[in-house]
Amino acid sequence: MGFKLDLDRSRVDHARETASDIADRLHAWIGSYTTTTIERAVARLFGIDGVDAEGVPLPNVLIQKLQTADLLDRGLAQWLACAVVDRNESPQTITEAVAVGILDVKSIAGCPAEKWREVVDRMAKEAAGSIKSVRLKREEMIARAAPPPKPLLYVIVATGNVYEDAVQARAAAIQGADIVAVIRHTGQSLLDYVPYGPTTEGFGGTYATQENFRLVREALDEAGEQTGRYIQLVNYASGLCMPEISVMGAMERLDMMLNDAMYGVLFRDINMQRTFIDQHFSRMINAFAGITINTGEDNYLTTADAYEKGHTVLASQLINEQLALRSGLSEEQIGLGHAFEINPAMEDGLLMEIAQAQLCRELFPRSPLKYMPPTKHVTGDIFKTYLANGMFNLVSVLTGQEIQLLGMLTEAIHTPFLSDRYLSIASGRYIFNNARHLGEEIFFKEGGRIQKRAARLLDDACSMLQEIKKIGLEASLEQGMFADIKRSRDGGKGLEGVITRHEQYYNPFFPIFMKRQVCGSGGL
Amino acid sequence: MGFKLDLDRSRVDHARETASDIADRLHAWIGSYTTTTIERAVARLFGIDGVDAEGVPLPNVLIQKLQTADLLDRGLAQWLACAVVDRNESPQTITEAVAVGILDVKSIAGCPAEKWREVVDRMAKEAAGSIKSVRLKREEMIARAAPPPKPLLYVIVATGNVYEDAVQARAAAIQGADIVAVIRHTGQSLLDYVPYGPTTEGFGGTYATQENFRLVREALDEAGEQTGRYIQLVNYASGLCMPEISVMGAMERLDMMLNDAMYGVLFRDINMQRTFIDQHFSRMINAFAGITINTGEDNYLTTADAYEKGHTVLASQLINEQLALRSGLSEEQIGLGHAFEINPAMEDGLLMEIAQAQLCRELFPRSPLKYMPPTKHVTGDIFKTYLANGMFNLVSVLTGQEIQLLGMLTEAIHTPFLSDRYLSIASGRYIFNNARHLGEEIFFKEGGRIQKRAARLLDDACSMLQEIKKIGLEASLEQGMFADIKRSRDGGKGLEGVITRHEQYYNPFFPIFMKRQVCGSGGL
Amino acid sequence: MGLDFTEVRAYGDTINDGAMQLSFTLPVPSGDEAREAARQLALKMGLDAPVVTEMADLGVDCTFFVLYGKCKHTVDFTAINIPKQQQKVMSFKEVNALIKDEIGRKLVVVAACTGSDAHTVGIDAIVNMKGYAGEYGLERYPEIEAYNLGSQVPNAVLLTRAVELSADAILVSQVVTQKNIHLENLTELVELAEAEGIRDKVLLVCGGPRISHELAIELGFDAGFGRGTMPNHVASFIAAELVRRKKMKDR
Amino acid sequence: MGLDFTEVRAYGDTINDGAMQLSFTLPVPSGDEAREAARQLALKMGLDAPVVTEMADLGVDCTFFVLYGKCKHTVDFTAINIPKQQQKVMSFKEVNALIKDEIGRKLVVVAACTGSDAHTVGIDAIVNMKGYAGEYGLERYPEIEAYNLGSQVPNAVLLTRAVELSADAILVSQVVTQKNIHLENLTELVELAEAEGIRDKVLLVCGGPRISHELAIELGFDAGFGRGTMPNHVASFIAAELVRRKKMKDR
Ligand code: B12
Ligand code: B12
Ligand SMILES: Cc1ncc(COP(=O)(O)O)c(C=O)c1O
Ligand SMILES: Cc1ncc(COP(=O)(O)O)c(C=O)c1O
Repeated sequence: MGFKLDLDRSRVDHARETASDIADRLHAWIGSYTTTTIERAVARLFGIDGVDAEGVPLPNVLIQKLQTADLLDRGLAQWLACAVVDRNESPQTITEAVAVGILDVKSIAGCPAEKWREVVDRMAKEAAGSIKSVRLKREEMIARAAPPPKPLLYVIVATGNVYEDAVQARAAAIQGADIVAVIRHTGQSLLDYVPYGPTTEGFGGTYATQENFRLVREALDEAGEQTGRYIQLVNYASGLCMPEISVMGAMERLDMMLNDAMYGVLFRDINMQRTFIDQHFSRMINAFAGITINTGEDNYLTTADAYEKGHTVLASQLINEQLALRSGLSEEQIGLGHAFEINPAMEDGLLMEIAQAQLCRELFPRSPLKYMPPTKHVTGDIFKTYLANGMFNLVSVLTGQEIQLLGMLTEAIHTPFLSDRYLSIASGRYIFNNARHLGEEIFFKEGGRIQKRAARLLDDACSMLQEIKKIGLEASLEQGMFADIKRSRDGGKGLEGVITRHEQYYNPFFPIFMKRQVCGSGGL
Repeated sequence: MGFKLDLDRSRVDHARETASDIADRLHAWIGSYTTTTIERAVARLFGIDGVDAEGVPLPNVLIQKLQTADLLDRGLAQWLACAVVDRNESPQTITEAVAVGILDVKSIAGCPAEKWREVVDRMAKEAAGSIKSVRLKREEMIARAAPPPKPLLYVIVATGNVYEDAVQARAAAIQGADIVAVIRHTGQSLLDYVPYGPTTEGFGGTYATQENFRLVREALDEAGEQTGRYIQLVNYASGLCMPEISVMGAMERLDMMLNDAMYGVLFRDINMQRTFIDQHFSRMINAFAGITINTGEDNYLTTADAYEKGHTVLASQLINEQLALRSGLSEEQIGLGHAFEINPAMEDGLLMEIAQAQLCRELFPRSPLKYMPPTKHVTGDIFKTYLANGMFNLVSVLTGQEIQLLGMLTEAIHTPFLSDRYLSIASGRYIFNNARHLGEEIFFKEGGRIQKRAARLLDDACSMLQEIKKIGLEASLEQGMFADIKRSRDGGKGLEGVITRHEQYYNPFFPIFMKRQVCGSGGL
Repeated sequence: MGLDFTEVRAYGDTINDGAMQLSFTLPVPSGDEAREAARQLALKMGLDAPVVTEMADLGVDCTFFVLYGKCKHTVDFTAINIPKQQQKVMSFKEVNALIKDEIGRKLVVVAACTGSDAHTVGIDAIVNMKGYAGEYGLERYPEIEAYNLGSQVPNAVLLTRAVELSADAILVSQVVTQKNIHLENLTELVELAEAEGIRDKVLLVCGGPRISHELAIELGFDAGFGRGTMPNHVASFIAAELVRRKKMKDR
Repeated sequence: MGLDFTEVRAYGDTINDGAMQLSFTLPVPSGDEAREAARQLALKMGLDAPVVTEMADLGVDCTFFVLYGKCKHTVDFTAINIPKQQQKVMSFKEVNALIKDEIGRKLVVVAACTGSDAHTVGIDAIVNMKGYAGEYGLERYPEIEAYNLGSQVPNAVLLTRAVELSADAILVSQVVTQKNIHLENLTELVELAEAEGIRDKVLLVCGGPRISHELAIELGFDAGFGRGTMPNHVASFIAAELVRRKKMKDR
C-alpha cells in the first residue's frame, strides 16, 4: 500500500502532536479517580464471579457494600488482601460471605502495608498469568491456522438467543467469515452490571455475559478446526461496564473488542468523566490480553452527514489513537473505525469514499483499520443495497483496509438473517478476489478530485484538533463537535460511579498491564 | 479519455493495415454477386410491400419469379423500370399483378438503356429522398432533446408480443433507458423472408416486421416527448435478410442495428458468401440512413473462453471496422462490440476486464463502443449477478464506454421481466453518477498487470490478423479461428440465394448510398 | 393489455403471468431433496411451475434458495381503501400563521425516542432547528415551543415532562422494531396516558420507518408518520387538529 | 434447535420463524393502495406480518415491490424421495474399459441441439474433444464414436442420422425454455422415435440448465442431465446402461 495522496506529512505530524496534547490534558485528571466498574473489574480479575440470591452479580454486591462503607476510595485490592489475610479464605468465599450477610465489610481488620501489598501483588500476578496463558493459546492457534488474506471478513450475529447465535456464528465461519461479532442486547450498555449465565432473550442483539462469550467461542473454535482457520470473536467493551467486559473477554479469549473512548458518551449518553476513566483501564486490559480494539468513528457518519463531517472521523481517530497508546495498546491493536456513508446519490461520491478510505490508510499505516458499510442511506431495496455493499468492498480492497464489516442487503430492514450474512460473505469473497491487486495497479491524478478531497479533509481535521486542544476534549463534547451531539460534563448516566482516589489508592494491575511490552501478534 | 495503456502505436497502425488488406481481399470478389435479399431490399426501396394470398411477402414473390425466369442476374431495377415504362403502373401495382398471376415477368418488353436508366435513377432518387427525410427527422428530434450522459443505458425487451413490447419499452424509457432493442424471435434469422404485420407470438423475442418497428417507435417517441429525451430504437439487421431489414429500419427511423459482418456465419450457420455479400449492401443502407451499427464480438466470449480468446475480439473488431468503412459508415456509426465475460472466480479478473475495455477504447477512440454484460458465468443467484453487473457498469464508466447493454440479474434464468429491466437501469444510473469522473482520476501502473495484459492482447491480435491475411477471411472461418466455430465456404443456409451478376447488372442505390458524405450526426 | 382490477395478478414477462421471485432458507441439508422441499413449499404458497434457480449450502445443514414461480392468487384492487392523513400539508409560514390566528398562543410539543431506542436521527430531523432535507425543524417554528428529550427516554419520564410543560402534543419515535418492541413501547405509552387521565388533553403522535398512520390509529395514537416524513407534515397535522378541537370546544 | 423434519419451516433470524423475501410487480399505480395490494397478496400466499420494504414506480402504472414476511406453510421433508441417477460415476478410463470388456465394440453416439435452439456451448462441452472443466469430451473416448450435429437440428433430421449411423445413444440439448418450447421439442422427439419404431433400439438422453433426471424420465427419456454435468457423467450412464441391457438380452 504505497502513499498515493501526496499528503503534506508535516500536517500529518502536526495533527498527531495536537491529538497527543489533547490526550495528555485528559490524562492530567483521570488518574485521580476510580469507578465502581473498575473495582468490579478488579474483583473479577481476582476470580470473583456468580450472582447472589436476587441474581445480582457478586462483584456488584461487594463493591456496592464497600462503596456504602466508604472503603472504595482506596480500591478493592487493599481491602480484599486484608480480608484474605484476616480470614485466610479465597476472594470468592469472602465475597459470598459478604453477599449472604454473614460478613460485614467493615469488620475486616486492617493489616500492614508491606503485608497486603505482598498478598495483592501475588494474587494479581496469578490473575495476569492466567490471562497471559489465554493470550498464548490464541497465538498458538493462529500460528497453526491458515493466514487469512486481507481485508478480513467481519460479520455480526444478533439473534438475541446465544444458542442460535452459536449456530449462526458457526455457519458464518464455515461460509468464510474471519471475524464474528455478537451484537449486544439494545439496552445492555446502560446496565451498571454485567448479566450472568447463558441468555436467550434480547432485542437487537444478545446480552454480553461470560457464559455467552464461552459458548460462541466454543462454536467458532469448532468451525476453525473444521476449516483449518482461526475465527476471531468480537464483543463490546462499551457502556457502563467497559473494564469488566474487557476482563471477561480476556478470560474467554475474545480477539477483538469494540472499545471506543467516546462512543458511550455520544451514543449512549453515559457521563463523560465516567467513560474517560473507564476506557483507560478497560483498554489496558485489552492491551495485555492481546485483544484488538475497534473504535466507533463510523457512528459519526450515520448520525451527521458523511460528506460534511468526514474530517471529524480523522480528528476522533487521532484522539482515540493517542488515548489507546496511553493504555499500552500497540498500533497493530488499534482498529480505528471509519465508514462508507456518503449519500450514494452524490455525483462522484465514490471518488470521495476512495479519498477518505485512502487517507485513513495513509494516516495510520499500521492500524488494522475497521471499515464500516453503508447503512444510513440504504433502503429496503435489497438489490441496490447489495450493490452498494459491493462498491464498499471494492473501495476497501482498492485502499487496503484490514477489517471489513460486511454490509447486509437488509441493513434497512432487520438484523441479519442467516442468508443475509451468507450473501454478504459471498460478495466480499468475490470482490476481494476479483480485484485482489487493484490497489497496486492504480494511481490517482495529481491535484485531482481524490487528492484534493483528501488534503481538504486533513486540513479540516487539523483545525478541529486545534480548537479541541484550546477548549479541551470535554468542552468539545459539550459543544457537540462530534456527531452533532451535545453532552454535558456532569450529565448522562453513571457519574455516581465515579470515586476520587484516596492517596493510598492501589490497583495492582495498573503497573502489571502497563509494564508489558507491545505484544507482537497484537494485530492478529 | 486519455491514453493510459502506453501502447506501441506502430503495432496499432500495423494491425489496422492488416485488417484493411483482409477487407480488400474480400471486396475483390463480393462485387461480382448479388443475392435474393439484396434485390428484395431494392424492391422494398421502390415501395413494394405487403403479402400475397398465401401470406408470402410480395418482394419475395416478385424476386422468386424473376429468379426462376433467370432475369435476376441483371438486378431487379432494370426489369422493374422497363415494366413501369411498359405498363406505366407503380412498382407495387406491377408486383401485385405478378403475384395474382395476371402478369408474367417474362412478358415485359425490354427498353433502351438510357430510358430505363433514367426511370430507375429517378425512382431511386425519390426513395433515397424519403430515407433522407427520416434521417433529418431524427436529427431534428435529437437536437431538440436533452443530450444524454455517456455511457448510454441500453436495454432489451423480448416478450414475443409487440403490443407488450411497446408497453415495456415505454416503461424502460421512462425509467431512464436511452436505447431500447427488441430482441427477435429465436428462429427469425433463418427465415429467407421478413414476416409482415404486427405479431404477438414469438420465442425468446418478437418478430422483426416493419409494422412492429413502427409500433415500438411510436411508443418510444411518446416516452421521449414525456421525458424531454430522444430514445433510440434498435433491431437486428442480421440473418438471411440483412439488407431488407436495414431498409425497414431506415424507413421506420430505427437508430441502431445489430449488423455484424460475420455473426450470421458463426452463430446462425448462414453461408459465408451470402453473408459477406449481404452485409455490404445492408451496411450501405444503414450508413445512408444515419443508423449506428453494433457488431457482435461479444458473442465470441460467450462461446469461447473470454480470457484466452480476448484477442479474437480485437481482430474481429478491426476487420468489422474496415468492412464497415467500405460500406460508407463513419467511425461514429460503428458501434464495435465487446464484453465483460471473464470468469468472476478469476483472481484479478476485474483488472483483466479493465485492460480489455480500456484497450478497445484506445484502439477505436471515435467508435461508440458497445459493451456487453456478463452472461456466460452468471447463475441463478440473482444477487451475485446483480453485483457482477454493477462491476461491469463501473468498468464501463471507468474506461469511457459509450453504449452500455445493461446486464440483467436474471440473465441465467429468463428473458427480462419488467422489474429486471428497472433494476438494471437503477444500477446503471447509480454507478455512472456515483463514479462519473473516476476515469479522469485514475492511472495505471507502468508495466503493471493491466498494461501488460493490454499489450499482450494487442500482440496476439496482430499475429491472428497476420495469419488471416495469409489464408484469407473465409479460410479463417473454415478453421474456426473465431469463437471456436468452424464453417465451410459452401455450407450453411442461403447459398442458393447468391447470384453471379450479369455485366449489365445495375443497382441504382450503390452509387447513391456510397456517394454520400459521412453524416454528421451518424454517431448520434 | 386487458386488465381486470378486481383480479390483479403479479406481472413479470407478460401481463397476468403471476411471475414472482422468492428467496428463503430451509433448515435441511443441501441436495435434490432440499430443492424438492423448496419447490413443494412454493406450491403450497400458490406458485405454479416453481423453479429453484439457486441453491446454496449454508454449512450448518441449512440451504438457501432463490426461486421463481407464477402466483395463482389475485387481489381485488377496487376493494382497497386506506385511512389517510386527511390534513393537507401546509408550509412553515402557513402553519405559524394558522396557530397565531386561530389559537393565539405558542403550542408546546414534547418529543422523545422512547424505551431503549437510541435512534435520534429521525426525531431530530423532525424537531431540531436544522430540520430535514432543507425543511426547518419544529424548534425553528416561532409559534411552536419544542422540547426534544433525546433518546432512551422511559414512557413515564416522557409523560411527567409533558404534564410539567402542559404539552399540547407528544411526539414519539420508534425505530427498533425487533420482536415488535416498538408496539409494546407505543401501547404502554397510551395506557400510561390513559391511566394518568391525560390521554385526551394531549395529541399523541408517533413515527418511524415502520410506522404508518393506519398502525398508529390502531394503537390509539392520533397520527403516525413513516419514512421520509418532513417536519412541516407533522406541524401541519398538529396545528390543524388542535384548531379543529378548539373550535369544537368553543361551540 | 428443536427441529421437526415433518414440518420444516423457512428460517431467517430464528429457527422456524418462516421468514421469506419476495419481489414482484403489480400492474397498479404506485401508492398506499398498491402497497396494501402487495400486502394482501402476500397474506393470500400464507405470509404472516408481510412488510413492503421497497415500492418502486415502474412508470406505466406498474409498481415493483420487495416484501418480507413469515410463511405459515410447512413441508414434510421425511416424505420426499426423488428418482436419482442410480449409476455411479466412472472415470474416462473406467468407462472405456467397461465398453471394451463388456460390449466389445465402439458405441455410436449422436448429439445435437434441436429445434431452433442454437446454444451449443453445453452440448459441445459434453461431446467435443476439449470437453468441460478439464474433463475430456466424448469425442476423445477411444471406445465411443461421437457425432455432433451442431445446433438448430430438426428432430426428424436427428433421427434419420441416428438410424443411418445405427446409433446406440442420442443426446439432445435444450437450453431455451421460454413458453416451455423445450418440453414440446423433447416430447416431439420421443413421439417421432416411437412412430419410427426405434424408441427401444436407442438410449434417449437429454440435458440443459433446466433439465433434471426426474423431468427427463417423465418425458419418456432414459436419462436427463442438468447444470454442471461433466462428460464422464453421461458416458458412465450410457456405457453402464447399455451393458445392463445387453446382459438382460443375453439371458
Ligand atoms: C443510524 C443508525 C444507528 C445509529 C443511531 C445514531 C443516532 N444518533 O440515531 C447507531 C450506530 C447508534 C445505531 C445503533 C444501533 N442500531 Co441502528 N441503525 C441506524 C440506521 C443505519 C439508520 C437509521 C437512521 O438514522 N435513518 C435516517 C432517519 C432520518 O430516518 P428515520 O429514522 O426513518 O426517520 C424518518 C421517519 O421515520 C420519520 N420519523 C422517525 N421518527 C419519527 C418520530 C415522529 C414523531 C415523526 C412524526 C416522524 C418520525 O421522520 C424521519 C425523517 O423523515 C438503521 C438502518 C437503516 N438504514 O435504517 C439502523 C437500525 C435502525 N439499527 C438497528 C439496530 C438493531 C441497532 C442496535 C440495537 C444494534 C446494536 N445491537 O448495537 C444499536 C443500538 C441502538 C439502540 N439502542 O436503539 C436495526 C433495527 C432493526 C429492527 N428493525 O429492529 C437497523 C434497522 C439496522 C439493522 N438492520 O440491524 N443505529
Ligand atoms: C451463450 C449464450 C448464447 C450464445 C450461444 C452461443 C453458442 N454457440 O452456444 C448466443 C449469444 C448465440 C445466444 C443467443 C441467444 N440466446 Co442465449 N444465452 C447464452 C448464455 C449467456 C449462456 C449459455 C451457456 O453457454 N452456458 C454455459 C453451458 C456450459 O452451460 P449449459 O448450457 O447449461 O450446459 C451444461 C449443462 O446444462 C449440461 N448440458 C447442456 N446440454 C446438454 C445436453 C446433454 C445431452 C447433456 C447430457 C448435458 C447437457 O452440460 C453442460 C455442461 O455442464 C445464457 C444465459 C446463461 N448464463 O445461462 C443465455 C440464454 C440461454 N439465451 C437466451 C436467449 C433467449 C437467446 C436468444 C434466443 C436471444 C435472442 N432472441 O437473440 C438467442 C438465440 C439463440 C437460439 N436461437 O437459441 C435465454 C434463454 C431464456 C429461456 N430460459 O428460454 C438465456 C437464458 C439468456 C436470457 N436470460 O435471456 N445465447
Ligand atoms: C464503538 C462502538 N461501541 C459500542 C457499540 C454498540 O454498543 P452498545 O451495546 O452500547 O449499543 C457500537 C455499535 O455501533 C460501536 O460502534
Ligand atoms: C451482432 C448480432 N447480430 C444478431 C444477433 C441476434 O440475432 P438473431 O435474431 O439472429 O439471433 C445478435 C445477438 O446476440 C448479435 O450479437
